[in-house]
Amino acid sequence: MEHHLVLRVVAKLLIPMILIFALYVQFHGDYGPGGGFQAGVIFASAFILYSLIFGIENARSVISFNLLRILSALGLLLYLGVGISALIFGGNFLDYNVLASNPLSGQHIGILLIELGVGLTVAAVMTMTFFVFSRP
Amino acid sequence: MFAVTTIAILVAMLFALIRALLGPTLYDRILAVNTFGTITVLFIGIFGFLTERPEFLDIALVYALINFIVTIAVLKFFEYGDLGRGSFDQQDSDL
Amino acid sequence: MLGIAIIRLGSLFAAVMLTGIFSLVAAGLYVSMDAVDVAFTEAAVGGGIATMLFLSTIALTTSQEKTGGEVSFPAFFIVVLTGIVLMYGVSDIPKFGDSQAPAHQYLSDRYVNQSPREIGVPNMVTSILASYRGYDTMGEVAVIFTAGMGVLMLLGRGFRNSARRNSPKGNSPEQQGKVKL
Amino acid sequence: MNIIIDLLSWASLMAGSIFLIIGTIGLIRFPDFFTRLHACSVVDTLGFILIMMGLMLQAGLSLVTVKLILIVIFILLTSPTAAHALAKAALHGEVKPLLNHSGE
Repeated sequence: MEHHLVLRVVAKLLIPMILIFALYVQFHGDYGPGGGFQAGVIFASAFILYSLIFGIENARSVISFNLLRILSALGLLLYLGVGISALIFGGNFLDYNVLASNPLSGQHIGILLIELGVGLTVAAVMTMTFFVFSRP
Repeated sequence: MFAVTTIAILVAMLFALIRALLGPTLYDRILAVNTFGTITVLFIGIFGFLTERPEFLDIALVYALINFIVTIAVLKFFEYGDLGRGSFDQQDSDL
Repeated sequence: MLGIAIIRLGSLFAAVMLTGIFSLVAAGLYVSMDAVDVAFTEAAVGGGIATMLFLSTIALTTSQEKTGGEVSFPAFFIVVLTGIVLMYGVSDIPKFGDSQAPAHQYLSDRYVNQSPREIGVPNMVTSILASYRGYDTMGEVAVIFTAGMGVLMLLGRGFRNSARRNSPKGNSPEQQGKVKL
Repeated sequence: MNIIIDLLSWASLMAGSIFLIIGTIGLIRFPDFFTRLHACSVVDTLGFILIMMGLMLQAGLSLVTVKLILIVIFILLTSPTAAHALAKAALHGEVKPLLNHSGE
């Protein structure tokens, strides 16, 4: 898409906006609609837009394939780690009440971390699937 | 007031849908899908005001974004035959 | 009606476009049923990612539907029978918004009343998904991870050294462009 | 004051709806692809901005208005870009504009 000048310029403007919006959805999931899954998908769609317009090889030099694999495992491990840390602090598995001094903020921290894990896994897996499916 | 606009939007959605179903060429269908997405963004905004829950606007924003990305993806697919082609291989004439 | 059109179309491109519209309509329906999070997911996944994956699948395979052989009548009969049974089953499901539905008897009462005090998160869907149903969500994440790994194992063979494999040709337009850049 | 704002937003919502209907009628009635693209731009710009302006007047100064402005900026960036790419791809493809020099 060398000759699509308009597309390239507009994409350069749009991609930062999309990433910020994905972060907003990720961390605003407690208050409004959204959460880890949706934020992960939006994050992945930003990378997909980049690789559509600038080519998949460039996209892979931005975010390498091994990094994606590591991230997708890291999200699941973060989820499990929150559960196990709840075990260590003396509660049940995935019981967030014990993560902080009072139960409400404990729940808050737990939900935030878990949504982060979900978002990481979803974004990495979606981007990876797109890369694999549409390899040149 | 909002109700009248909602009805107008629904009628417009119906028209775009008819074009998408008829569409002699594929580009007509893509155009209809794009327009349909724009109208859907409007519909969600209006509906949020109709039911007085304006947090629906987040979804409208996602719609606008997804609509654009899908249009670009489909166009690239039709022009080049696959999605992953790089930006290096264009030798054909510019307009 | 849209579903019938999707089935009847021979060209898979047009079917993909109509699938995109279908998921937009479905998300509109979810919005009107006040299920904001579901509509969010449907818009992002069904409208965006699924369409793109369909397209790249078409790019990997063919673009025209293979017209199958003759219709097998026992199979047709079984399908119609199952459809009728399912329709009969639908009549037993409680009405939409029925306050006497089994799910509303004790469970949602507890969620609606206790969740602000126990969890302290304004969006109830998030609190239910992440806290009360933490195990389920963990299972979902594991499923997504496994699916990604499965796709990688099926299609990703030789992905890492594909660039190296292409490079000895040297004469391809990609190489020339790269030099120019 | 309130009545004036209500009237303004009512007028812009109605005008937006009319433009929306006109644009989609054009989408159905026009003879070839490029004229249909032309009709769609009416929906994307005039109809969209007018309806969103009506909503903004209703919402007043709040977070909702900020989100509405964001949506408008987003659509104003993406929709002409998509139309441009669409026209370019159609011209590269097999679709030729329906030219009529004789004036019929």
